[in-house]
Amino acid sequence: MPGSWTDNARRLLIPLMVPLMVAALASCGGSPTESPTAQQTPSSPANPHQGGTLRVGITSLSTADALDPAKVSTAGGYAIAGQLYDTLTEYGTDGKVTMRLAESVEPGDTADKWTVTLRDGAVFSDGSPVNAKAVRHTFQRIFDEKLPPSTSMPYVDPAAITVVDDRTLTFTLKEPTVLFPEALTSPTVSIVPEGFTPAKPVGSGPFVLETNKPGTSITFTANTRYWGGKPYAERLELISFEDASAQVNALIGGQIEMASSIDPSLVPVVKAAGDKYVVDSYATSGTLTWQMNVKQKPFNDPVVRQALRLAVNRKELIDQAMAGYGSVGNDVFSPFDAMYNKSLPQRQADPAQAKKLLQDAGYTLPIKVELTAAPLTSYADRLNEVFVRQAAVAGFDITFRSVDSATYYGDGYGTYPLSMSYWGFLGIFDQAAFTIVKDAPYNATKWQDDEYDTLYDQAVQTVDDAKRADLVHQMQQIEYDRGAYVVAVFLNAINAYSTSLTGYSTYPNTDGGNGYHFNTIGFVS
Amino acid sequence: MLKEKTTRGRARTRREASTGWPARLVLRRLITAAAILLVVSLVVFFLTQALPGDVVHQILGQTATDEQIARLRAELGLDRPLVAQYLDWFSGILRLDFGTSLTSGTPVADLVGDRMAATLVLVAVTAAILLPVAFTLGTLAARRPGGVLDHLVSGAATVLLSLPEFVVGILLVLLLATNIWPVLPPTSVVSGNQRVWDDPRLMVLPVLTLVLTAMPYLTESVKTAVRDELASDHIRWARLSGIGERRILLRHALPNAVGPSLQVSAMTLTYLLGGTVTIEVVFAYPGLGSALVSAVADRDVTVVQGIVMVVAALSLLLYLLVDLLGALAAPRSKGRAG
Amino acid sequence: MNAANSTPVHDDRRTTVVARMLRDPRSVLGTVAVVLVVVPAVVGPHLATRDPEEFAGAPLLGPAAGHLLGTDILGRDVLTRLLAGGQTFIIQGALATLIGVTLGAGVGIAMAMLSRRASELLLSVNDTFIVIPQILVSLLVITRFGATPPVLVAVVALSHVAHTARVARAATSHVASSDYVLAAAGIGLSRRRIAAHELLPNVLPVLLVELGVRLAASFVLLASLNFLGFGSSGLEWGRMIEENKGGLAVQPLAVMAPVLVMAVFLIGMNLVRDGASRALAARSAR
Amino acid sequence: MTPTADAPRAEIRDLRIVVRASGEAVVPGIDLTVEAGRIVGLAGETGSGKSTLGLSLLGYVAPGLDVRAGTVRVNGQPVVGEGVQNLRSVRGRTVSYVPQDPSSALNPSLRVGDIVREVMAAHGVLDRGAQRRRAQELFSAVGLPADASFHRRYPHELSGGQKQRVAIAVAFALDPAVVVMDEPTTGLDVSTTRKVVSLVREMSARTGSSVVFVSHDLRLLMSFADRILVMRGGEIVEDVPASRFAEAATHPYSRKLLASLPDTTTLAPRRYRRAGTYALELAAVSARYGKTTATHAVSLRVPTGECLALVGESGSGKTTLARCVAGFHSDYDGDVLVADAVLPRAVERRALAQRRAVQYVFQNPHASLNPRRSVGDSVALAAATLGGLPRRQAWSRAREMVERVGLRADHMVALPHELSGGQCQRMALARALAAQPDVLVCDEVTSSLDVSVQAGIVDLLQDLQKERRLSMLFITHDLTLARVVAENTAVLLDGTVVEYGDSQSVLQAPRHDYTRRLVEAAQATHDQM
Repeated sequence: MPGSWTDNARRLLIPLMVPLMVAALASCGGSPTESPTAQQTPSSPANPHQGGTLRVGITSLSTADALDPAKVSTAGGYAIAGQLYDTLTEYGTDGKVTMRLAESVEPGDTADKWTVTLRDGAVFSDGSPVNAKAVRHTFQRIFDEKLPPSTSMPYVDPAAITVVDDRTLTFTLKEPTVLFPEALTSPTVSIVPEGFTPAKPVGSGPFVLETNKPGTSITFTANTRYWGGKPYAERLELISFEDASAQVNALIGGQIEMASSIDPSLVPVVKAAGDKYVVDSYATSGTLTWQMNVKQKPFNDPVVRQALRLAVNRKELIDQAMAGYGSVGNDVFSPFDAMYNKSLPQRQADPAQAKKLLQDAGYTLPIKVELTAAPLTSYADRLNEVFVRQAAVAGFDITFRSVDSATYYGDGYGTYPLSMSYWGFLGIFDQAAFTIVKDAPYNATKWQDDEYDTLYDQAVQTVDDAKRADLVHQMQQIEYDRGAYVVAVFLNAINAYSTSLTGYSTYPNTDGGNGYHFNTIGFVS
Repeated sequence: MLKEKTTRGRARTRREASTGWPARLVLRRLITAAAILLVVSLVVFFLTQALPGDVVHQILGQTATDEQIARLRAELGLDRPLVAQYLDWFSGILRLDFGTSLTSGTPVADLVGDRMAATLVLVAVTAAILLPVAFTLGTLAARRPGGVLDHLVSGAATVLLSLPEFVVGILLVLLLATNIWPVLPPTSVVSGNQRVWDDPRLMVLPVLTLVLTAMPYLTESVKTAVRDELASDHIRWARLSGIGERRILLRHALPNAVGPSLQVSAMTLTYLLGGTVTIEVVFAYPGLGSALVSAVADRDVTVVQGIVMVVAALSLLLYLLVDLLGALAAPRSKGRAG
Repeated sequence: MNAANSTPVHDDRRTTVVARMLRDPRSVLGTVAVVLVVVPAVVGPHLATRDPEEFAGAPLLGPAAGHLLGTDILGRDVLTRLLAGGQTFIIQGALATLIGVTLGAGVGIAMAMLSRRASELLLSVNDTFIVIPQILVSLLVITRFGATPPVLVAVVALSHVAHTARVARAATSHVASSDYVLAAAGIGLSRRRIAAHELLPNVLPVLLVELGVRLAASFVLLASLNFLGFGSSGLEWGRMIEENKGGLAVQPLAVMAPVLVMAVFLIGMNLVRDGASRALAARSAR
Repeated sequence: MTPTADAPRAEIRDLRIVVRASGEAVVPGIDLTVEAGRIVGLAGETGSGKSTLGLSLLGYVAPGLDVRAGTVRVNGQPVVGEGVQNLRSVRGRTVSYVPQDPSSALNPSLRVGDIVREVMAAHGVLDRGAQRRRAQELFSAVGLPADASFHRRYPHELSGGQKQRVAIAVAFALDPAVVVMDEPTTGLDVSTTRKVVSLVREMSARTGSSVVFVSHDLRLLMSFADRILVMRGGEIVEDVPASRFAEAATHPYSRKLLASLPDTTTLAPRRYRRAGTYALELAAVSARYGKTTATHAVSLRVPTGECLALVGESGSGKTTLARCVAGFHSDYDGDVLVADAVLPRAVERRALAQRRAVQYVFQNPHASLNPRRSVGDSVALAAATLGGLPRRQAWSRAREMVERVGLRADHMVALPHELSGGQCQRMALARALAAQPDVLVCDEVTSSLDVSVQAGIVDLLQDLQKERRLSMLFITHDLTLARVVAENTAVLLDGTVVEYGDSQSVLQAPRHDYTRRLVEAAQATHDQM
């Protein structure tokens, strides 16, 4: 499946990164002790120079990309917002929350009172300062106009935001949420000045808008007033490619300097084209996960779910469908979270055992199931094909139905017995809040487990790291034992660059090439 | 049989009636075209409505809450009855207002304008190369049926006819842009406000691909038409009257062969107008076809409608033009045109 | 009464169209090409020693002992898949072409036979389909009903109807005004029988040419739909081309093998069709 | 060699033309000399080689044929054989050609003025203005309107006769030494034919050009040629002055041709009439083509067992009337009655019995038989559908009919193109008879046939009429023929019946001017004999 009308589905997942739940502030330090896959990021050898036009090919621009950050719901919109606007916090190069416009985000005595202190000297592109009033206005605008973040941050009370001084303001939340700083990483809560209108998109991001051709290309010029220092590139162009091959061809033909998120099978194509290009691949927490709907046959039976998980050969999925560019998953999310349960034994493919489980449970094989999926990435179909084939060995007869995203999210949504989703780039709690706990809004598995929910409720209130880690390990053990997701693979971010560029890095908890941080990339002199 | 009944008297009335023929023909055809466009808009509107999922699901995706869905529906006016939506859209069309894109909120005309221009330029440049080359090759091949050129044209036609456009495109990229002999840009991406025709190099590969894929059928058609014409009685008589071969070809045979060949040309160009999607994807060419496919995927009905109306209108115009040209080249066809 | 006594020339008629084609080297060459493609496509799946879905190595490997034509994007054996994927593709393409051309011919012949008013109305309806971008109709239908083989066949068939109808109408109008069609009405044949027995056989040569062009178009459209992500998920050549097109620079065989086989088949079919046209023409030539 | 006035304009020496594939001789070896200013008639039936010989004067042989030996010189210049230089400069200028069917030979996309100028331009003669003046001269010489608006017309806007005049103008445009005319009057009616041949005479006299006039119409040649050559099997079997042909022709084939000319002196219409009944009646039939009216309230009656001839020029509306009767043309006012019952207008609306009652025989026999169906099948089909016979009986009925029209049963497996024109016409007749019709409509059934074949068909029709008490509507442009076959004759002019009555009296005492002219034209031809 090529191209990006098929990627339409993918861009819709971005709002899932709108974080809302409790966060452990204390967990800011440390990186995952074990990377799921060997990193092969070449470090940037030379210092970037100022100047030049940086052309980036992405496969996700669409006419639905909003310029109003609060309305961003697409991958392209996310990429654009990252240039024009800035958030209070973000996921850094280690995958942890770091500060951006905020100098600090501190809880009070309880997790329902937060004090945000702004960085000194940040200004919007029109020269007005990024001050406490602007931040308050940003939130009030969202709630007054009932913009989408208002429903994803129900704990924020816009009336209870107090401007203390120019750089300080306090939030009194409706309920305690220690994940508040993480929620602020979402581009939908980018800070905008008073009097903001998307027709004149003024923000405090590294770039300012030059021209926008919706769905085709968007051009920016460097924001000379950017608080983080003027971006290296004078101009930035994001160019849309419907076809993954065309994107790589454009790189080889010198029409772009960077191809963001290329298809793994195209890596050899870039490599074959000579030494003027580098492929930068790093592991991320992103995944294409299969969702077993426990309200539907046959996955209402935990044995069947267990059997399907056993049927999957994760290594083979990565080797065959992703050309080796990925890391093995263990049916639990968020490998970059410090509390990720590394003691769980890696599940190995054992189709014979899976078959035996099913037969012992009295099933007549094969079990017929329909797998419904939109082509979420250029290689999602390939993963599904290999998956179907592996499952067949264990006694599943899976029919793979590929539909476009509008169909996928249409009337049938929620009724598919087996489906696929693009998830990740989140911490364990975020992921749980979105997709696992009781009443999680986006839980396509409909799976619900009281024990798990109790553990979650405890963990989210537990300040002590070690204690909370223990609770989280128990949560993941439950997911591992009887959950309804098949988290078999984690995706690599694969970006191809011209060797004329330098300054790129890893952003394991952020989608998009270089986490859409194009201001740090510049031309080698 | 009918032609034998042409008496002097009838010939005269027919001739007199025919003095006003271009205007009448054009008028009649325009009325038919308007009716066809109306049907096209109805068919496309309701077919698009029949698709599973809608634009609101597409915009909001799985994060949508019922309230958001309802609000966006109302905002976009999708909560009104279908007929009202259609009539609203249609009354806009009558004022040449194509409405606004449901996904982006920008006027369809703005969104589609640039892409239409890009497609028109692509088709026009392709036609400017395709038509003369196909007509020349076809005519030359027709002069010697069974000759080397005849076989070459047929052979090349069969091979090219069986290659999907995108395969030709990809092969050309490999050959001329990336791997073998990289002299041309592999894609047609443009920066900022640049138009794709500002840098003619960007158009070479897409045009070449289209010319190569559209050539076989057209050349074959021209060849057949000219060959049949060259075998006709009046050409034999012209030869027996000592008229030179070149003159026979250009003045006696071609004008008669042009009519049917133009029909095929119009068919080909119509196909290119709405059917260059795969080429646009291969070359990241910013044209109408890929916009159409995206709009269908997004269920952006107004954009789908806008593009289809433009393509259909252009196609109808093309057919009208071709019929007029054909009638001018071979006057007998005007007798049949009615 | 010398005219009545001379014996009609029979030699032409006694030899069948097939026999005539067998004497034509181009037809024979075409038949050989078609057989070379069709026989492996039919027999291939039964001869293959391995499952076409089985992995033979890493993705996009070049030719080697275990995989003579290399591996595809998932690391499956290209040769095995080539053998397995022909049948469906050829059947889909051929079926779609037959249905499309038959329908188009029916509509076209009907248009030529109906009264002027009805004919013009039908022509306008037909033109409506010509000016709606073909790809749009295909996408709408496939999105609505799913990319199952029957839907694909229907979509591809549908894409042929309008154009074939135009061609058939032109050819039929030519024939329909001839005396023998009037004569057939005069001896009491029904419209349907006139269409089937008087018009159709005489429009056939034109339809044969159309059939050849449309067959190629069917294959190309099937492959193109795959390219746009609207193809079937089953194993067939069109899908092989689409799946592996990204790796063309490193493993060209994965794409070019199905493309070439398809081309050989179409070239063969065209030669056969040309031969059939010539044989038919010779049969009714003066 | 400088041609003088007396030197032969064209000389053919020992010309041998063969079929390339088989080596079979089409023209085994012929000598022919055409003197200056003479009109040479070349007669013979289809396939006799007369066209091949005529065309050789232009250095042309049809594809598939080869010149194996001999020379052809026109004005001393070789066009076939040794020393042929540039044929193009000879063709159209030294020797020119008038084609058989002007409607397909005139380029439909050129204005007639341009068609005439083309040949001048091709030979670089005169400047544009002079060409235009010359074209005007030629047009008036051939009796076409000389006004500028006529020059701007397209061929489809002319009548058949006008088209032929244009072709003649082109042929004489450059005062050629020899003009070859290849059956130029086929398909033209008798008065037009008359005009054309006198024009040819006149043009020949005016320019001094010799004319080689190829025709199967012996009587026509006898009426205006200087010399008549009869060809058979590629050889010239007779070469005598036209004026003495009737007496001097000695070859048996020539005699046979002479004998098969309709004998216009024996005028004995046979009457089989049952008093008071009419097999066919036309009541005030006004046929239209869109807004044009082709016939004006024509009323005619065909008594049972009799024959009515409908005579007129092409375009007079006679074929249209015939088609109204058969239901092939349904856009008419008035009624067509068979056996006193009004027929529905369109043939599709007619009941099988009504279709059976009226059968139609077409002008062009090849075009009226499905080219992809064996002729026997076509005949049997009629027997099956209209006779309601099962397959086997239908075939035996068909065989019976085929044998009755003078063909053998083994002809039935042939496809139309494998039969000659006359054989096809017999098959078409057999098909009509297989339906056992009450009324037979014959539309110019003999006009596209060779003269000897014509006579056979006419005889057959007369026999059938006698034997089966057939009522017939016989459409023809040939008055002589009308007199032979029909009891009554109606003369049609521009869609109106101008004369209607007993054939004998119509011909002997024509009342209308037009009829008189027709009779005179026929008479003139006859007198030449």
